Amino acid sequence: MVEAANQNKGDIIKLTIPAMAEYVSVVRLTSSAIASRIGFDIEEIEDIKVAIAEACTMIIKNGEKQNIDINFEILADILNISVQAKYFVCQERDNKVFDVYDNKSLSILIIESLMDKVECESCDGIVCLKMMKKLRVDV
Amino acid sequence: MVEAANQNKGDIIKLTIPAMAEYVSVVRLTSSAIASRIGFDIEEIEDIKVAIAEACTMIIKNGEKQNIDINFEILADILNISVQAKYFVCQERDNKVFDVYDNKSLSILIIESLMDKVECESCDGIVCLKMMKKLRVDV
Amino acid sequence: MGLEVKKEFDKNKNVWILKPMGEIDIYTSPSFRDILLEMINEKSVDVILDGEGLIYMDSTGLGVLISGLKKLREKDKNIILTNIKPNINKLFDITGLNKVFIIKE
Amino acid sequence: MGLEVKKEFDKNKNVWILKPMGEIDIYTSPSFRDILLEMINEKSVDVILDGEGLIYMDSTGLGVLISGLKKLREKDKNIILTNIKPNINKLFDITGLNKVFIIKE
Ligand SMILES: Nc1ncnc2c1ncn2[C@@H]1O[C@H](COP(=O)(O)OP(=O)(O)O)[C@@H](O)[C@H]1O
Ligand SMILES: Nc1ncnc2c1ncn2[C@@H]1O[C@H](COP(=O)(O)OP(=O)(O)O)[C@@H](O)[C@H]1O
Repeated sequence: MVEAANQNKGDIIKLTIPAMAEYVSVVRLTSSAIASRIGFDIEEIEDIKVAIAEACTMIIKNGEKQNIDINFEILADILNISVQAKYFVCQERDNKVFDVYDNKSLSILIIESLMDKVECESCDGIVCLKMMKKLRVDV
Repeated sequence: MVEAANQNKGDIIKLTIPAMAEYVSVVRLTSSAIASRIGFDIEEIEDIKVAIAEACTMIIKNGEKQNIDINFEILADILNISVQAKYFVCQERDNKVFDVYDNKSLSILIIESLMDKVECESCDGIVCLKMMKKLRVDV
Repeated sequence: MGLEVKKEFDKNKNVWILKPMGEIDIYTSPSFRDILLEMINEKSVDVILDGEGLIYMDSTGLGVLISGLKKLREKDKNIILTNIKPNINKLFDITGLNKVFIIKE
Repeated sequence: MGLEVKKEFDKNKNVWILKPMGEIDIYTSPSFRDILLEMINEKSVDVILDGEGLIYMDSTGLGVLISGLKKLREKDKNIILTNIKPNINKLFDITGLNKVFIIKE
């Protein structure tokens, strides 16, 4: 079986899409393809796909007049992803959901549950959501 | 059925990968996803995927120390793709294959057969292969 | 991909049966919302969502189900989910929505 | 994805049977080339490539088959392709390689 071995530490793949609902499916497929190439298992591939799509969804909800830049950094046993856009209102995680009908943080809740590390940064007016997923190496 | 209607003329999607053999599968999946979203049929999606992958293959054969930039421009009924890299030796189509064992233009032959228009341009030392595929609109 | 939604009213059981086929995401959820709310407006009875053909759902899909549930609860009705695929089930677990909806095997 | 190659020598018919499962592209074709050339070096007999499980092939895969064929032709042997999927068949048509290889239904 010819499969991925991540000798190539630090490879970077970039994807830019218009912030439009119809292109989130493209992001999902690209994310799956990358995660699969790196050697994540099926459930982890799904986690990565879902998390990145939720980040795009948060951005697109703020309007469709900009681009979304997604960076995938492939390290030996880590995939770092950053999703950024100018008009990006990142949800804050709300742990106390008293009223199930009145919580506005579904996306960030999902992202934080699925990824190993999540940070929201802002610089020069560009908001950037950084996520990290570790590759569990089987012995 | 919720499906694509390309009201959004001029949308651009960009993908950058390291010129490495292992990432061509990522290009194939991204290309399929875009072509499918735009409304191409299964055979056309395959054509687009194969042609873009062959362009990347030509570049990667010249060495793995650069990036490949792929641009997808989505027009009303046209998909324009450009694939570019610094060290890109674009094959020339050789119509007279006397010796079947001695033709070096398989990739460009395939690309030209599958796409509606193909041009190879060079500017500032960057070689760029431009391809176009028309969306056949059913009435 | 995309989304196709089949709906059907079961007279004997007095329930709606809703079968979304494909993906419910930010692109397709507006039409899913329209269909769900229209059903509920037509007849406020329990809604059984059969997830057999549903391969993907995101937060916007969850949002649509929540707004449907909110309307139904006013009439003491529910949304019951069956045949939900593991990847989608995971979302309900993560968000705690597994305690809000009735999820059957 | 990736590529897994099954090979088997059929004693009765005195042929190699080669079953590539998955994708032959610029990433996987070096290992496909190694396997094919090793087979041919071991025994120069006809090679039957069963394309049942081969879902994708690119120009580098064609190149490997051509170099295999070149070696086999020196001993008057051939590569015979069967069960080739339509998308891959198209490549043989486009390149004129359908006249170079023996392609069976
Ligand atoms: N953890 C939760 N439990 C129950 N309901 C939730 C939860 N999180 C969000 N909701 C509900 O889901 C709906 C959609 O949420 P969300 O997609 O986060 O925000 P928005 O309404 O801004 O799109 C909201 O109406 C909210 O009431
Ligand atoms: N149209 C063709 N018909 C038969 N053989 C071909 C054809 N095109 C290329 N070949 C053969 O396929 C092999 C690989 O070709 P190609 O991938 O284009 O070049 P390279 O050898 O530089 O990778 C070469 O050995 C060549 O002889």
